[in-house]
Order: sequence, then structure tokens, then C-alpha cells
Amino acid sequence: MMQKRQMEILEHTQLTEEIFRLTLAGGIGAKPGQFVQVGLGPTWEPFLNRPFSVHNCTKTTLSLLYRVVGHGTRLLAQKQRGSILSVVGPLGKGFPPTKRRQAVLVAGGIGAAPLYYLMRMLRAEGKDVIFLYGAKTAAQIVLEDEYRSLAREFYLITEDGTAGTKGLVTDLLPQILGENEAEIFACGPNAMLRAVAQTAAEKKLPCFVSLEAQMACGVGACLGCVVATADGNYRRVCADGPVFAAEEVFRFGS
Amino acid sequence: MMQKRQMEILEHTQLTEEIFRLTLAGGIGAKPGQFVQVGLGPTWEPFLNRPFSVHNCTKTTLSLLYRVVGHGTRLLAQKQRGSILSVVGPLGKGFPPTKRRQAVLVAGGIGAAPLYYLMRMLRAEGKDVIFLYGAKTAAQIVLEDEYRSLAREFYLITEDGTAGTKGLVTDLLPQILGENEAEIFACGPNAMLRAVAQTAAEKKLPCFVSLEAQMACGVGACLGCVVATADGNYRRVCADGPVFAAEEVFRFGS
Amino acid sequence: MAPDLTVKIGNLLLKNPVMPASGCFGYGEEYASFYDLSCLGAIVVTGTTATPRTGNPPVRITETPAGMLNAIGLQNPGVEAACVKIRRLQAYKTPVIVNVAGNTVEEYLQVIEVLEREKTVSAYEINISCPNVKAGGMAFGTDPDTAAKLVAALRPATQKTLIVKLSPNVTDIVDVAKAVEVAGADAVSLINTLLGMAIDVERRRPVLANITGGLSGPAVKPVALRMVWQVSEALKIPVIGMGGISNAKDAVEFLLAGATAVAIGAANFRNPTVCPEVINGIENYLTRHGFQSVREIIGLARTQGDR
Amino acid sequence: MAPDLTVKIGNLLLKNPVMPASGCFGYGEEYASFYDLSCLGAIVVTGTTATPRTGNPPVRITETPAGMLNAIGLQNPGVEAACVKIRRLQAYKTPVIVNVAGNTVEEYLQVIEVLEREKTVSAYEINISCPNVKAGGMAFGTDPDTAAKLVAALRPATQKTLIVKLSPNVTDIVDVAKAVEVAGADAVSLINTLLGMAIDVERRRPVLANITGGLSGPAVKPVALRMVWQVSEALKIPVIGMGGISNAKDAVEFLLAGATAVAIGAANFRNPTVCPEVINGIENYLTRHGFQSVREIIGLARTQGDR
Ligand SMILES: Cc1cc2nc3c(=O)[nH]c(=O)nc-3n(C[C@H](O)[C@H](O)[C@H](O)COP(=O)(O)OP(=O)(O)OC[C@H]3O[C@@H](n4cnc5c(N)ncnc54)[C@H](O)[C@@H]3O)c2cc1C
Ligand SMILES: Cc1cc2nc3c(=O)[nH]c(=O)nc-3n(C[C@H](O)[C@H](O)[C@H](O)COP(=O)(O)OP(=O)(O)OC[C@H]3O[C@@H](n4cnc5c(N)ncnc54)[C@H](O)[C@@H]3O)c2cc1C
Ligand SMILES: Cc1cc2nc3c(=O)[nH]c(=O)nc-3n(C[C@H](O)[C@H](O)[C@H](O)COP(=O)(O)O)c2cc1C
Ligand SMILES: Cc1cc2nc3c(=O)[nH]c(=O)nc-3n(C[C@H](O)[C@H](O)[C@H](O)COP(=O)(O)O)c2cc1C
Ligand code: FES
Ligand code: FES
Repeated sequence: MMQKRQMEILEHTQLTEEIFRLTLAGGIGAKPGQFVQVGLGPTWEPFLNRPFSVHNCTKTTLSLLYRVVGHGTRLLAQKQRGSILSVVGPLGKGFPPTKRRQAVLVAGGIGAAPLYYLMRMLRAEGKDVIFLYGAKTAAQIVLEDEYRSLAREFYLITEDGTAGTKGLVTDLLPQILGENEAEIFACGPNAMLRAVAQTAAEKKLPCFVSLEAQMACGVGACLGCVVATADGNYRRVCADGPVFAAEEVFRFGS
Repeated sequence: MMQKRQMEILEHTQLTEEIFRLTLAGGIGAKPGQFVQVGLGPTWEPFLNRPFSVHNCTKTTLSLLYRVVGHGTRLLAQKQRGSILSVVGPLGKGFPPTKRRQAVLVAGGIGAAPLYYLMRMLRAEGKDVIFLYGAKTAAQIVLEDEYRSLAREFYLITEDGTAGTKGLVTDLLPQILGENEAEIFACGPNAMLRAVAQTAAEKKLPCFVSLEAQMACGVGACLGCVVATADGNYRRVCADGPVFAAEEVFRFGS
Repeated sequence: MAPDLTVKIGNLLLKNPVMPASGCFGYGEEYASFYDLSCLGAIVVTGTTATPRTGNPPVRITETPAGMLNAIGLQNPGVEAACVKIRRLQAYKTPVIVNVAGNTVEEYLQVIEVLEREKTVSAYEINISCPNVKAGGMAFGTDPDTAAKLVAALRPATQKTLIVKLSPNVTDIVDVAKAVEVAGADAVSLINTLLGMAIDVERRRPVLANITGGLSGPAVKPVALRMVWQVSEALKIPVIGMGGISNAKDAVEFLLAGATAVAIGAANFRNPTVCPEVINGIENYLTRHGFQSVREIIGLARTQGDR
Repeated sequence: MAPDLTVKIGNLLLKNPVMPASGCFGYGEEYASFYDLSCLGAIVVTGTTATPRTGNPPVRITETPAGMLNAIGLQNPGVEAACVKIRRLQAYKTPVIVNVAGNTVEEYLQVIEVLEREKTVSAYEINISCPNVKAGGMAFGTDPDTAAKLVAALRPATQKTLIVKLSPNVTDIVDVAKAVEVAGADAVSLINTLLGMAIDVERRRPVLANITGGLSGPAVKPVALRMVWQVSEALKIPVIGMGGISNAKDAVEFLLAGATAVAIGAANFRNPTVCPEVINGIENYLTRHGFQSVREIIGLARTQGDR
């Protein structure tokens, strides 16, 4: 249930220059694709909590996988094992259950974070998971073994070719999809999501994307995080998302 | 010389529930009674630096002795060994040199902080030091052995009698002063300083007091920290003090 | 004995002086899973207009030092749809205050007309201070005469408590406050957000799509407190103070300055349980200092204080 | 090649657009031991009046979330004694701007008359916005007509650059800015502090002896930036932007919003070497983004931006 919890840091590991994994003590009963808001207190600046996807969630732990991009994540990275963080969540709707046998998960950079938990849950349901992990460069790929071990098929692709194939995830995606009856789940930069959505539309495959937005409340109250939908309305990324059906937020052709 | 330095924490010891000693790497060439402004960054809140007296200063280290009283000192207390603090100083004028043979140092609570360094320097000059250390209760007395070892005479007095004599420093002061040709140096709460100054005035002994005030710049530029002097003017605690001749800031009788 | 926390605003008796600020609490439901909303002094819902509003395009919010800017632009489903949400708040034992906005006097009137039929609604907070819409909004709140005319036009339309929400973006907020008091307001609430902006130095353009936005959060507290002090000194009607309140100490500052009640906005975003925490904290403060009623401390920093 | 940092304010050519804000830098000497003041675009000294002022009683300052309140009350030794301190600034190779304050038009004039004899003084910043004095100060800055009359009276008294420092405590700062432009100002500087207050909940009285004080620091930056954006859009004369600038990124935001130069106030207190750090940071920003001159980015967020 959505709650504010004081959670202790069990493990805080620097995986690359910029990427950290944070594990907190306590189960929050999150679903894949949901997120939490993390407080950076006790100072009034930064003022707002920061949203992070649930990277993994067990009965007794919550893990986040995050990249240091600014002031708040820099402060977060300094928090020591044993310190207590204020965590609000689980928030948002998460990924919908899939009825198909096969799921294709497409990760762009730190967008890999929520897809680990999703993959774990899909595997538990006995689904067949293909994982496509794209990044700018090899140094941005984290936890490759963990991801690889859960996937039936695992593909690595980097823009500079320093790991896996050289190129963009969407170069590889059409081949992977082949003639499959798959469902696509993607998280990453907006440009990537749009390209994935386009491929999915062409293949007429269902596709769900997890979006980001500047957030304040994270619970649907402030209307600060809206995204314009294809029909011209605004929907809240926090409460109506962060996962949306691709066709709800991207429109092609026409 | 007055400077901004990035100084590493060498040692940070909790001495009582509220009192900490912090030792930083680097000599700053301070005189007794001078102080430094310590930054609490990297966040914009708290915004202002916090002033602390030089508790000890060697060629290679700077020590502070501080009590946790609010938001800023609470944050300071959390800083770990190895972290870097921004330190501006040495600031202020410090205690004047004494021509007399005997110095009576009167400390009230955390006011003991600057008097340690003063005592050390006076002893180095071969002066005879009487140290009178007052506090509310025994738990607020710190580093008793260090203070005692440097003083020729050392008196402890607490309001509740849990350590040393029971009473206020000014109960003991007249006896200690006796008919001595001493000079008095005091640091502590304002009410204590006023009482010490009154005793000194009665005995016609020179007396110097170290004052506190809310500070912003600490360097004399903002005029925020002024104290009203006996002649009705305002003087800057940071740049004109923090040590003042007692008669400059307290007026009795007349 | 626990201190008495009740205060009166117009003809509303509040069980305590703490309510969420409009626009920061949706229509209540979002925070209902964190605690029982019945503990609140009142529930204040988001700015509501006669017809649905889509609001401003994103980016709508950005963080600032100890605060945030927002340019939501009064997104709301319109008063008819809002009524459905508002009715659900009947489940909680606390008055519901609806924040009313519009482009024209007629639009404000229309909203009130619809809401008059809703027995869940106890009071109106007339928003003459929204900085994020082109027409109406703040335009009503920056001129005493315009503000007074609006209030005078709305007053006959309802017996319910009429609160007027003032803008801080004025030379003399007391002028506006006095004008709406004379025109029939039962209370004033202040402050709405300060008009501000932020620029993205990498993209070299304003961060917010709307260019400017409203500043709120701890950063604005000193300005808000000063205005509450000034207005509560000049007015006979009660003042609901807000602007940066993030804990009980902040709330007590506003009460001591003269506010009869306080509202909490942006702090809900940081701490979803801030409202009940502030209620408890005020109670503790009163107990610790030996006050029997919260009413004893209202304006105390002005009238007494151990100077 | 290092980018060109020079900008013009009236007939002053500044080697770079960074100066300390008045009242936050004394008469310069206090910061001279931290770095060579010659590196500054200009030195701006504290508010100076015709006769000595003792200022307000303490407590004069208090910290607020991401900012501070001050109520110094224009303590200064009077213009004659100030001249002695100002002459020492001749040692630095940078223009000296004197912040001029007064209760009456005559007092402002008196200060300028004395300063006209000082060749160290390059420009005046007319302070019509001090919130911490009873008479004069902000009273001149909240009404366009009064402000214009003061400027018109001062204009004939000097050929030196006349900068008018505006108050943010107004409904429409553009009105006041336009009025002083027409009256002959060579530039405007903004913002002075926002009127605020703080209450000590334990003693139940205002923290500051003066009750209210001026808010500055990062907290006010969004408000300051918005006003600089509005004023620089409406005026032909240059704007000196200030309010919460604490690092180079902040300074660049103000330049992009339309400020020709920036001033740094409270941030000096936190970081005594902030001014040279900001100068370097602006230069790095220009280099990194391929600008040849700082003048290319002035107002760029308004005029260009990759929207
Ligand atoms: C639902 C959701 C889930 C997320 N999950 C993860 C995750 O699992 N791992 C991870 O590393 N990051 C995740 N993010 C992004 C993360 O929230 C931001 O990187 C973080 O808030 C940046 O904070 P900062 O203070 O370091 O950056 P800032 O200094 O605030 O800003 C640095 C940059 O990050 C952008 N940014 C700031 N806040 C946000 C925000 N709330 N959302 C998006 N961009 C922002 C800014 O526009 C700027 O470009 C998620 C965001 C959302 C909305
Ligand atoms: C020259 C000088 C030397 C000092 N030396 C020492 C020292 O060696 N050891 C030590 O423990 N303390 C010393 N102090 C006091 C110390 O600066 C304050 O305790 C500290 O700034 C409080 O910060 P805070 O954020 O924890 O408290 P806040 O939350 O800011 O305030 C808590 C309480 O402390 C008071 N306070 C806040 N700032 C100051 C200030 N700058 N000066 C005085 N009182 C303040 C407040 O009024 C309030 O009552 C010194 C002060 C000065 C001016
Ligand atoms: C996201 C957001 C939306 C707001 N919407 C409204 C609104 O619809 N009507 C209104 O009167 N005030 C609105 N406000 C202003 C708040 O009610 C409050 O007056 C202001 O934020 C100051 O309080 P705070 O500092 O506690 O947030 C909004 C504020 C925020 C942050
Ligand atoms: C302690 C202090 C003293 C000030 N004195 C003056 C003054 O004498 N004249 C003046 O025009 N502005 C004065 N100001 C206002 C500053 O020059 C500046 O406009 C304001 O602080 C906003 O900038 P900041 O946020 O960078 O401090 C003073 C500000 C502070 C903090
Ligand atoms: S962040 Fe507040 S509605 Fe989404
Ligand atoms: S703290 Fe600025 S003058 Fe003393």
C-alpha cells in the first residue's frame, strides 16, 4: 500500500562512475513498473523528493538502480549504509499483466532499472523473456550478468560499439521481433521510446512504455507531471502512469 | 592570513551527548580568541556559515569544540572523518596580549572552547594561569584533564553541584582573585560575562570577554553582528571582536 | 488536559487550525491512503472553474532553492465534474472548502451557483491570485477596487463562508485585504504563490513552458509571514496563513503572527503526512508552553511577547 | 581565444559583468584579503547617506530557508567619512559604484554633491528600495511618480553613470523601471530585498529587532530572475540583475534573461571568493558553448532559445 516509510540503507554500491544500486530494508509490495519517491532531507534544499523506479522488490527489501545526473542524485550517492531514507510508495500503476507468451523488454541506459523486476516477475509467471539492453557506451551497461541470467535471449547494443552490437536498440528490434506474437515493454530516453513504439506499431504488436517527467507530489495531487496524450489531453505520469500504452502517448503518420 | 580553505576532517569525536571535538588538517595560524566560519554545504540550506572559536591550532591542525544546539550544528555533527569542510578564517581580533603575570580564565559551558588555546599560549609565554570552569551540570564539562593539566590552579563549579563546587562561577571568582594582580579572560553565556565583568570592575582588574552574535559574513562587511557598546555605538562582533574589553560592552552603576 | 485546538473561520468551526492549501491536495483522494482525512481542520480542494480546463503544457514544475515553481494553469475538470469528486469527501468528518477561479465575475458566479447545491461544500475560497493563467486570476487580486467588486458580486450569492485568497505580488497587500473585508469577505487567506521563473542554461530557455510560474515552499515563508503579520493587524476578519509551512514550528510562527488557521501546500509533496504531523506538533507546543487553547497564541507575537 | 567579457553600463566599460551587491561588500576592504579586487567588473560599496547613521539595533540578521533576512538599517559613517574609505579603492583597477540613500530628495542630492568631488567614484546606484528604514528608502521605490521625480532631480547633478536600484516589493516593477528610464537613469539594478520576517517561537516575538527585514539569497532567485526578464524586455537601458546569485550557473541565468551585468550579495557571506569564481565560471560557460562574447548571451533566452 502507498505509504511513507523510514527505510534503512542495507547496501549502497557504486557500479560505474555514475550508476549506483541502493538496497533498503523493508518490503513495500510493489508491482513491476511502479516507483517510489525518495526524500533527500533533512535540509529544505533540495526540497522535492526524487522519483526512482522499483529495480527489485522482495518481501524484505527494496532496490533502486540510479544514475547520478544532478544535485539530488549526487546527494543520494553520498548516503551511507545504515542511514535512514524517507520513501513514499509504491506509486503509479506499473506494467500491465501480459496475456502473451513472449515479452520483449527494451532498456535504454538507466531505463534498465524497472525492467529487472519486470523480467523477474514475468519469469516467475513462466513467460519467455527477450531482453534488449542498449546504451551509449559499454561503461553505461550495469549488472549484465544478472540481466542475462534471467532472459531467454539477451542482446547488448551500444551506440559506439564498445559492447555488443554497434547501433541503436531499434536497429536490432525488428529482427528480434521477427514474426513473434510478443508484447513489448520499454523504458529509456524519450527518443528511444518513440522509436520502439513506431517499430511496434509497424509490427502491430502491443507496446508499453515507462515515461519520466518532473514530479512534485508523485501521488497525482499536483498535476505537475503531465504528459500530452495523442488525443490532446494531459495525463499524470505519476498516477496514470508511469507506464502508458505506446499509442496513448505517441502518434505516428496520419 | 584570512583565507577560505578546504580542510579535511582528521578526527571527529563525540565527547558528550551534545558536545563534539572536530580536528581538521591544516595550519591556519590563528591567535587565541579568533574564530572561523564553517560551511555546511553542499546544499543551499542552511545558507550561512557557522562561527566557531579556535579551540586549538597547531602548525598542521585546527580544532573546534562545539555544542549541538540547532539545525546547523546537527548537520555538522554528521560529517564523517575524511570529508572536506570549507573553512574561512582566522577571523576577528582575538585576545589581547597580557602584560600581567597572572591570567584568570573563566569558562561558562561551551565557552571553554577558545580558552584552551588561550591557556596553551599563555603557558608558552610562561604566564601563571588560573582556570575556572563553570557549567550547568557535570555532563557539560568536557576535556577536564586537558584543561586541568595546563592550569596552575583549576576550579570546577556546576550549578547543580554534580561536579566541583555547587554554584556560579561568580560565587568562586572573588576568592580566586583574592588580592591578585591578575587579568581576566572570559567566554560563556552573556549573563555570566556580565557578572564576571562586574566582579572585575569591583576589583579594578582588567577583563576581556569573548562575545557571540548572529553572523552572516564574519569578516566585517555586512554589519549584521553588531553589539551595542557602553557609549551607545554599535561595533561588529566579528571584525572588532569577538573579544572586547569588558568596560566597552558592559556598563555598571552610574 | 489536551489543549483546545478549535478555531472559527466565518461560520465554520474547525476542529483544528490546519488544512491543506488549494491545488496541493487534488480533490483529497490522493492523500486519503496516507491518513484519515477526518483529522484535518478542513479539506481545501483544487482551483475549480465553470468549464473544464486543460491547464498549461508541460514542463509545469521545477525545483528551486528550498522551494518550487509551478505553472499548472488551473487544470480542472470543471465544476460539474468536480462535484462528483467533492461529494466523495462527505465520508470525512471535516468541512470542505472549494477554491473557486474564473476569468470573469460571471464565471466565478457560475461556479458558486453550481456548488450552492452541494451540501458537502462548507465554504468558498475565492482565488483572485493565480499567477498562471492569462485572463482573470491574479488580475483580480492586484487591484483593491477590482477585488472588492468581485467580492461584492459574489457575496449575495451565498450564505456560506466566503474566504478571499490574496496575491503576494502587490505593493500593499493590506490595501487589497481591507477592500475585500469591506466588500463582505468572511476571511482572507494568504499568500498565493510569488511570481517567479527559472532558466535552463543548457537549453537557454525558460524551464517552464508558461515561462513564469508561482513560487512556493520554505523559500517564501519569510515573505508570507510578514504579509500575514501586516494583514492580521489591519483586519477584523480572520486570516488563514500559508506560504512555506513545512512543520509545526512554521505553523506556530504563522499563528503567533496573527493567523487564525494555516494551510500547507508544497510541503505535502515532500512529506505526504505533513498535515497530521503539524496538527500534533501544534498540540505539543501548546502543552509544552502551558496554553489551554490555540486561540491564546493567535497574534501573540504582536500583542504580547516578552519584549 | 578567451571570450570577451566586457559590457557597458551607461558610460562605464566593465571588464566583466560581475560585481558585488551593495551592503554585502562593505567598502571593499573586508574582501581585499581574499583576492585582488581588480578582477571585479566593478566594486559597489554600501548604502551611503549624507550624515552618519547608527543603523538598527540587533538582532539584525537571521537565517531563513536558502536565504537570510537583514535589517541593518543603512548603518554607515556618512558620506564624508565614506569618502576616506572610498579613496582607498583607487588602488584597484576597476570602477567604483557608490550606493546612495536618503530620506529626502535633498539628502540624496547632498550625497551626490560630495561624491562628485571624488574621482574614484565612477557611478551612483540610487537606492530607492531599502526596506529597513522608516523614512525614504523603499517609499521612493514603490511609486513610479515619486521614483521618477527623485531621478529627475538627481540627473542634472552629475555626468556620471546613474543607476537606479529597484524594489521588488511592488505590483508592477516594469512601471517603476520605465518611469526612472524616462527620468534619465542610465541603468537599473534589481532586485533589492523582499520584505519578510521571522518569528522566534520560543520567545514568541519577531527575531529581528526591526520586526521586518529584507530577504535575500538563493530563495529569492526565481522572483529576481522573473523581474529581470520583465524589466529588460521593457527597457532600452541596461539592467544589472541580482537576487540570490550564488554561482556561475545562476549568473548565466540572469544574463540569458536579459541582464547586462550581475551583482552578488548574500553569497559573499557564504563564500568570500564567490565573485572571482563566478567570473571564471561565466568565461568557461561561454567557451564551452562557443560564444565569443558575453554580450551574445544577454537576453538570449528571450530572443532565441531553441524552442
Ligand atoms: C517515474 C520515474 C522513475 C524514475 N526512475 C529512475 C530510476 O530508476 N533510475 C534513475 O537513475 N532515474 C530514474 N528517474 C529519473 C530521476 O528521477 C532523475 O534522474 C532525478 O530526479 C534527478 O534528480 P537530480 O536532483 O539529480 O537532478 P536535477 O539536478 O534535478 O536535474 C538534472 C537533470 O535531470 C532532470 N530531472 C530532474 N528531476 C527529474 C525527474 N523527476 N524526472 C525526470 N528527470 C528529471 C532535469 O531536468 C535535469 O536535466 C525516474 C523518474 C521518474 C519520473
Ligand atoms: C565568534 C563566535 C564563536 C563561537 N564559538 C563557538 C564554539 O567554539 N563552540 C560552539 O559550540 N559554539 C560557538 N559559537 C556559537 C555557534 O556559532 C552557534 O551555536 C551555531 O552557529 C548554532 O548553529 P545552529 O544552526 O546549530 O543553530 P540555529 O538552529 O541556527 O540556532 C539555534 C540557537 O543558536 C543560536 N545561534 C544561531 N547562530 C548563532 C550564532 N552565529 N552565534 C550565536 N548564536 C547563534 C540561535 O539564536 C538559536 O538560539 C560561536 C559563535 C560566535 C559568534
Ligand atoms: C502545484 C500547486 C498548485 C496550486 N494550485 C492552486 C490553486 O488551484 N488555487 C489556489 O488558490 N492556489 C493554488 N496554489 C497555491 C497554494 O495553495 C499556496 O497558496 C501556495 O503554494 C503557498 O503555500 P506553500 O508554500 O505551502 O505551497 C498552488 C500551489 C502549488 C504548488
Ligand atoms: C546585509 C545586507 C545589506 C544590504 N545593504 C544594502 C544597501 O546598503 N543598499 C542597497 O541598495 N542594497 C542593500 N542590500 C541588498 C543587496 O544589495 C541585494 O540587492 C540583495 O541582497 C539581493 O541580492 P542577494 O540575494 O545576492 O543578496 C543589502 C543586502 C544585505 C543582505
Ligand atoms: S507529480 Fe504531482 S500529479 Fe504527478
Ligand atoms: S558578521 Fe558581517 S559584519 Fe560581522
